[in-house]
Amino acid sequence: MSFVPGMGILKGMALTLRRFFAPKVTIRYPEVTPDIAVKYRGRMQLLYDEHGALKCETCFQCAQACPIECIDMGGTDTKGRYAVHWGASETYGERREEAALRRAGREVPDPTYTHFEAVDTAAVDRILEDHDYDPHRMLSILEAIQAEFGHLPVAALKQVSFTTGSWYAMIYGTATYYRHFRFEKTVEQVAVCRCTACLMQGGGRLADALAAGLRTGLGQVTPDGRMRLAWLPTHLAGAPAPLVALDGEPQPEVTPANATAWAQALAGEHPATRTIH
Amino acid sequence: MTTPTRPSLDDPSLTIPVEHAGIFEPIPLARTERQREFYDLRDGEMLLNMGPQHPSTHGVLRVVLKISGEQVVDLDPVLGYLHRGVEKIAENSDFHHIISQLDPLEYVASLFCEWSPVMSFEKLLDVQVPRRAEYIRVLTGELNRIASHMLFLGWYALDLGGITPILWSFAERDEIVEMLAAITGAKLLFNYFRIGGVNGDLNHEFMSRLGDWMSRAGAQLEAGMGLLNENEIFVRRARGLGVLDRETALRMCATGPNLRASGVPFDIRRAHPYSVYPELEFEIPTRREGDSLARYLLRMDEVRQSLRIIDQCLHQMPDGPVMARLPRLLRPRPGRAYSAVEGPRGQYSCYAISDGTDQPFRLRIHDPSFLHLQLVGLLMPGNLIADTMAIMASLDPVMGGVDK
Amino acid sequence: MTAYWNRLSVGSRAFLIIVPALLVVGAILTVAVALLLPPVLDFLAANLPLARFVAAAAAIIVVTIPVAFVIIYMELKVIAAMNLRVGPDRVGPYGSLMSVMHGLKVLAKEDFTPRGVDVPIFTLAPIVVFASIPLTMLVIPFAPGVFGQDFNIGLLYFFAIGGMSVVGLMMAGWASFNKYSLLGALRAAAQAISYELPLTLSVVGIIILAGTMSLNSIVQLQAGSFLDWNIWKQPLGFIIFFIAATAEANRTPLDMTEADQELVAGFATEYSGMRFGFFFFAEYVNVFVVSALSAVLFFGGWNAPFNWPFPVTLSLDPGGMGLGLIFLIALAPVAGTIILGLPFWLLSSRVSTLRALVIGFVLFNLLIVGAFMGWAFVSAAWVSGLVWMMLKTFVFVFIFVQMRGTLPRVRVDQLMSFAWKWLLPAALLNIFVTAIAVSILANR
Amino acid sequence: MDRAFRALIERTFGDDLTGPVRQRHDETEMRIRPGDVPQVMRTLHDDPRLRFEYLGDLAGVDTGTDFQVVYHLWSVVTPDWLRVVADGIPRDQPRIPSITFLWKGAEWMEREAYDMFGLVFEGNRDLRRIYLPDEFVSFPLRKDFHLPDDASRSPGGGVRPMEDAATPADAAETTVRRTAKAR
Repeated sequence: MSFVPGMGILKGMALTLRRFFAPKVTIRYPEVTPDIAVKYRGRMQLLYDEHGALKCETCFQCAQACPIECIDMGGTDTKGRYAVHWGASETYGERREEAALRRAGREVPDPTYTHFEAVDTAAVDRILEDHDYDPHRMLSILEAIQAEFGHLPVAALKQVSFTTGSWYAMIYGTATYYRHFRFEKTVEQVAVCRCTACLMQGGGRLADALAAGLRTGLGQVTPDGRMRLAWLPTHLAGAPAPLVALDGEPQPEVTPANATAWAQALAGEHPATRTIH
Repeated sequence: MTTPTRPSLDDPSLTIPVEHAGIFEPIPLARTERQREFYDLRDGEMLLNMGPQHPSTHGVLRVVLKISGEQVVDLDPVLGYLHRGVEKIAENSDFHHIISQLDPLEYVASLFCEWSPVMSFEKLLDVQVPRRAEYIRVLTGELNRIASHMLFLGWYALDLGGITPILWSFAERDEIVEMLAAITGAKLLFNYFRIGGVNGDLNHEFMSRLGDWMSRAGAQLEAGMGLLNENEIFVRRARGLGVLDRETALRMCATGPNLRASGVPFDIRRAHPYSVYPELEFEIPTRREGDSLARYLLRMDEVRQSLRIIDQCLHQMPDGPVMARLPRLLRPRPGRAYSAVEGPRGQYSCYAISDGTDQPFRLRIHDPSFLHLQLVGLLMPGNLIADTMAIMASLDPVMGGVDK
Repeated sequence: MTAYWNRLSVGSRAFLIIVPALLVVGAILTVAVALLLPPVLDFLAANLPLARFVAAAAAIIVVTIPVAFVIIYMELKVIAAMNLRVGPDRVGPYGSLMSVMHGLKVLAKEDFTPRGVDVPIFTLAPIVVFASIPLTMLVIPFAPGVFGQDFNIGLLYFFAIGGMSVVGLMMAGWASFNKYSLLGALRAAAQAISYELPLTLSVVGIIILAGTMSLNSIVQLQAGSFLDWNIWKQPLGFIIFFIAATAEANRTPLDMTEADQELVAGFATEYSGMRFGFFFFAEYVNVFVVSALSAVLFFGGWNAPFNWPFPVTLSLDPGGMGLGLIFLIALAPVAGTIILGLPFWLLSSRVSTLRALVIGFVLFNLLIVGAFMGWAFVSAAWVSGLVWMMLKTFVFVFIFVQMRGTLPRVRVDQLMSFAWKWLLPAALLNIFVTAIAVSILANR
Repeated sequence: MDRAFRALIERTFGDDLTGPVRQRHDETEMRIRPGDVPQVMRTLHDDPRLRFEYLGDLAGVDTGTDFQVVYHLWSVVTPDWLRVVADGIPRDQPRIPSITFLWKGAEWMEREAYDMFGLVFEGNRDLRRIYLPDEFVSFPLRKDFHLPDDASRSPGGGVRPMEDAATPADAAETTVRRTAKAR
C-alpha cells in the first residue's frame, strides 16, 4: 500500500488495462479441442480391435474393481437368455434386494443357475436303457428326458453325455436346435397367439405389453425363472382374439391395454421381481 | 443416555414463535445452552439466514446470523449439507478403495486427504515407501498446495467484491491442474497416492509442462497478487479484520496458515517431520497480526516457499521404483496408526484402526476446515454483514472437508 | 368471367386483387392528407415546444434500450478481456447479440410475485426506478440542437430526478418482504443521502464559473480547444464528481445496494422477469447518463477537442449537375462495383467472378456510406457534435466498466465515512477556492 | 519412538494408567479411565515437563462392546504423537467429561462424536447434532448401525429407511458385525 492515496488503485487499473490487450487463455471448445493428457482418466471407452470388433467381452472385472461403482455394465449370456447387470445395482429395480443380500454375504437366488441342480440319475439311466445307449437316437432320448423332468436338466444331459460317450456339446446343440426343448423349469407358460386374426386385433402390442410386464422377451423366461413368455402355436378353438393363454387356459379378459398390469400382477408375488420405488 | 423419541416437525411444542418483521417465524427448540443463548432475540435484533443458496458461502454452508442493523451480534453455522458419512463408507470398503472414497473430502487439494490415510495405512502395514515415491508425493503435494492457495486468493478477492483475481488465479490453477492431470490422470480428484507409493512415475508430459510453468510461475503469481496487495480498498478492508491472537488460536485448535498468521510457527512439515521434508530446506512463514490480511499474505508467502520446495525436489529426485512390493489384498496386523500431514489449510490427520481384516475397523478423518469454520463464530461478532464472507474466506474452509 | 378467373395462376390472382386495393387505399390516403395536413401542421407550429417535448421524450425512451444493450455487451466483453477470457462469442458476430438475448430472456422469464410482498409497491418500484433515468436524459445536450429540453435549471432538474430513483429502490426493498432486500434498500437510502451532497456541491464550482445551470450554455461556454474545458478549472471538482457519480450509479466499488457477495442481489433479490429487467436496464442507462453528464460538465460536451487547423467547407450542389446526376446515380453502383471488384478478380484466381462482384458491391457501399458520413460530419454541425459527445461518453463508460473489473468493494461504513469525512469537506473547499478565484479575477 | 518420554509418562501418571504405555512407529499410546480425562489432560497441558498445547484430534471409537474416546496431542518435548485413549465407556451410559475447558476448539469435535456415537460429553455447552438433522435418533458410526446396503443384515431385513430408533433384541448378536480384535 503506497503512501500516495489512490496510487494502488491506479496501478491496479493500469494492470487490468494491460491484461485487456493480453492474449486470452480461453479455449473455444468445439472449434479448438484442448490437449488432453495421455494419462487422462476422465473418459471410459471400450476398445475395438483392428477389425472393428469390440474387445470388451463383458467379463465384469472392471465393474467389480470400480470402488465407487461408477462403472455399470449390462450384458446377456451366450444364449441371449439372461440379462446380466453389474454396477450401481440399486438402479435396477429387480436387483435391489439382491444387492443388499449379496453385500450381507447371504445366498442370492440366481435364476441363471437354477437348472444346474442335481437330478436323480436313475430316471436318466432308465431312459437310456430303453434307448439302449444309442447316441443316434438322441432326439428321442431328449424328448423322453423332457417328458420325465418337464425340462432338460443340465445334470441329466451331462449324465447322458457321460454314459453314451457322445460329446456334451453335441447333445447341447441338439437340444438347442429344436424349439420344443426347454432348459429352465417353467411352472407357467404365458403364450400369445400369433395367428393372423390375433395379430390383426393387436396381438403384437399384447406381446410387447406382456414382455414389459414380465420383464422378459418373447421366448425367454422371467428374471426369476418362474414364467416363460412364448408364442402360441395355434389359435385355441372358440377363444377371442387377441388371445393370451396361461398354461393353455385362454385368458379372455386380457387386452393390450391391461396386459402389462395383468402380467405384473402375475409376476408380482415373487420377491425377486418386486420393485421398490 | 436414554434414546430420544422421534420428534415430528409440525409439533408446535418444538418451535418457539418469535414476533419478528411482522410475521411469526419458527425457531427450532433450543436444545442446548448455547442454542438457547443464541435464539433469544433482544430488541432490534433479527435473524438473517445466509445460505445454503447464498452466492458466496463456500460450498453448501448455512449460517444463521443474528444481526442488529448491519452489525452481526452472533452467528450459528449449520453444517451437514454435504455429509456423506465417509467414515462409515471407509469401514465398509477395503484399503485400496478407501483412497478414492476420501478424495472428494478436500476437493480443492485432494492429494492431501489421500496422503494422510495412505501414510497411516503404511504404518499399519509397516511398509517402507521408496524414496522416489516420497519425492514425487512432495512434488505433487506442493503443486497442489499452490493451486489451492491460488484458489484462495481468487475466492477471497471475490468475496471482497473483486471479480477479476479469481479468473487470473484460475488461469494459474488451470496450468497446475493440467500438469497434475498429466501425471495423476485426473484434474480434480486425483486418485494418485497408493499404499506404498504412487500410481505411476513421472512422465515426460508432466515434466515438460512443469518446466514450462516453473520458468514463468514466479512472475505470473506476483502479477496476480499485485492487483490486490497494493490496493487501498482491499488492504483497508482486510487489515484488522477478524483478529485471532496466539492463545485463542491454540485453544481453538486452529492449524495451518491460520495458526501461523497468529504467530505460532507450527507446521507439521517441521514440527513432526514426515516423508522427505527433513531433506528439503524451506522456511515457515509466520506473522504476528493474526488478521485477515496476515492470513492472506501468509498464504502468498507459502506459495513462494512451495516454489522453492518444488525446485529442490526436481534437483534431488532420486531414481528407483515408485511402488513398494505389496500383496494385492491387504490384511494389516491388528493395531492403530495415526498420521498427520500439513495441507494448504492445516493439519490433515487420519487415525486408522485395523482388526486384521481387509477393511479398517475404524477410520477417523480429521479435517482442518472443520475447526476453522468453528473459528468464524468466534471472530465474527461485532463485524458487519459485509465482512461475514470476508472473514470466512480468510479462514478458507472447504465444505467438502467440513461435512465429510 | 369466372372461367377466366379460374384459369389464372395464384400470383396473378393476388396481383389482380392487391393492386386495385392499393390504388384505392392510396387515393383515400392522399385525400385525407391533403385535407388534414394543414390544420395539423398549423397546430404543431402553434405550440412547437409541446411537440418537441413529446418527440424528444418518445425518442429518449426508445433510445434507452439500445444504449443499455450496447453498454451491457461492452461490460461483458471488456471485463472478459480483462479477465483473460473471451466473453460471449456465440450469439451473433463476436457475441454482439448477447445483450439482446439478455433482453429477450428477461422478457420470456416468469414474472414471479412471491408470497407476502406488498404487491402494488412491488410492481410499481421498477417503473419508478426506470422512469427516473430517461427523464434525466431529457436535459442532456448531445449535440447542438439535439436535446430534449433546455431548462435554465437543467442541472438542478437532473439531480432532483436522479435522486428519485432511490425512492424506487426503497420501494423495491421494502415491498420485497425479504431481509436482504430491506438491507439493500436501507443501504441505498443511506448512500444516496450521503453522496447526493458531494455530488451536488462538486458542480457548484462549475455553476459559479458558468453563471447558469443550463447544460447547453455550460457546454457552449467550453467551446474552443480542449484547453477551454472545465476539467482544467475544476480538477478537484471532477474527482469528487466522478466518485460521487460512481456511488450514485451504484457501480463497483461503491455498489452497496446490490453487493451480491453480501446481500444476494440487494433490493432486486425477489425480482424476476421484466421487473428485474427494468432494474437491470436502469442501472446501465444510469451509467450512460452519468458518463454523459461528466462529459458535458467537465469535458466540453459536444465540442471538438481541438479547433480545426484549416476550415473545411464541402460545398456540393448535386442539383447543379442537371441530367448528369441521373446518369451518375444510375451508373455509379455498377461502375463502382466493377471497378472495386476487378482487382480481386484479377489478383487471385481463387476468387470467382460472382464473389468478386459481391466484394466490389460491399466495398462500394462501404465507400458511399463512409463518404456520406464524412460529408455529414464535416458539413452538419450536429453530426460531429454527436460523434464527439458519444466518444467522450463511452470513454467514461469504459472507465466505469474497467473499475468494476478491477476494484474490490468498499465496506459500507468505510463508504459512509469516506463520503462525510473526505468528499464533503473537499467539495466545500472546492467551492470556496472557486468563488474566491472568480471574485478576484472579476475584480481585476 | 521415544523411550525416555514413555518413562516420563509412566512416572507422571502411575496409577491413572489402565494399561501399559504402548509405542509404535512415532506414536505413544496411554490408556486412562474416562473419569480421569480432565485432570490427566490438565497435567499434560500445564506441566512444564510435558507441554502438550496442541490438540491434534479427538475421535470416538466403537469397539463393538464399549466406546472409547481417543485424543492425539502434540508437544515440543517429544517427537512422538501422544495418543490418550479413554476406554471402557459403557454402551448404556456413554458419558465422559468434556475437555472444552482446555481446548475450546474441541467443542465441535465432541459434537461430532456425539452425533456419530451418541457419546455425551459432560461440560460441553453446545452438545447437539452437527451433521445430521436434529430429528435423527440413531447414531450412524456405531457398529450396530448399518448402511442401507447392509439392510438385510440389519434388524427387519430388506431395504429399510436408514432411521431406526432402537435395535430389536433378536438382532443383538447379528448386528455387531465385527468385535474389536484391535484392543
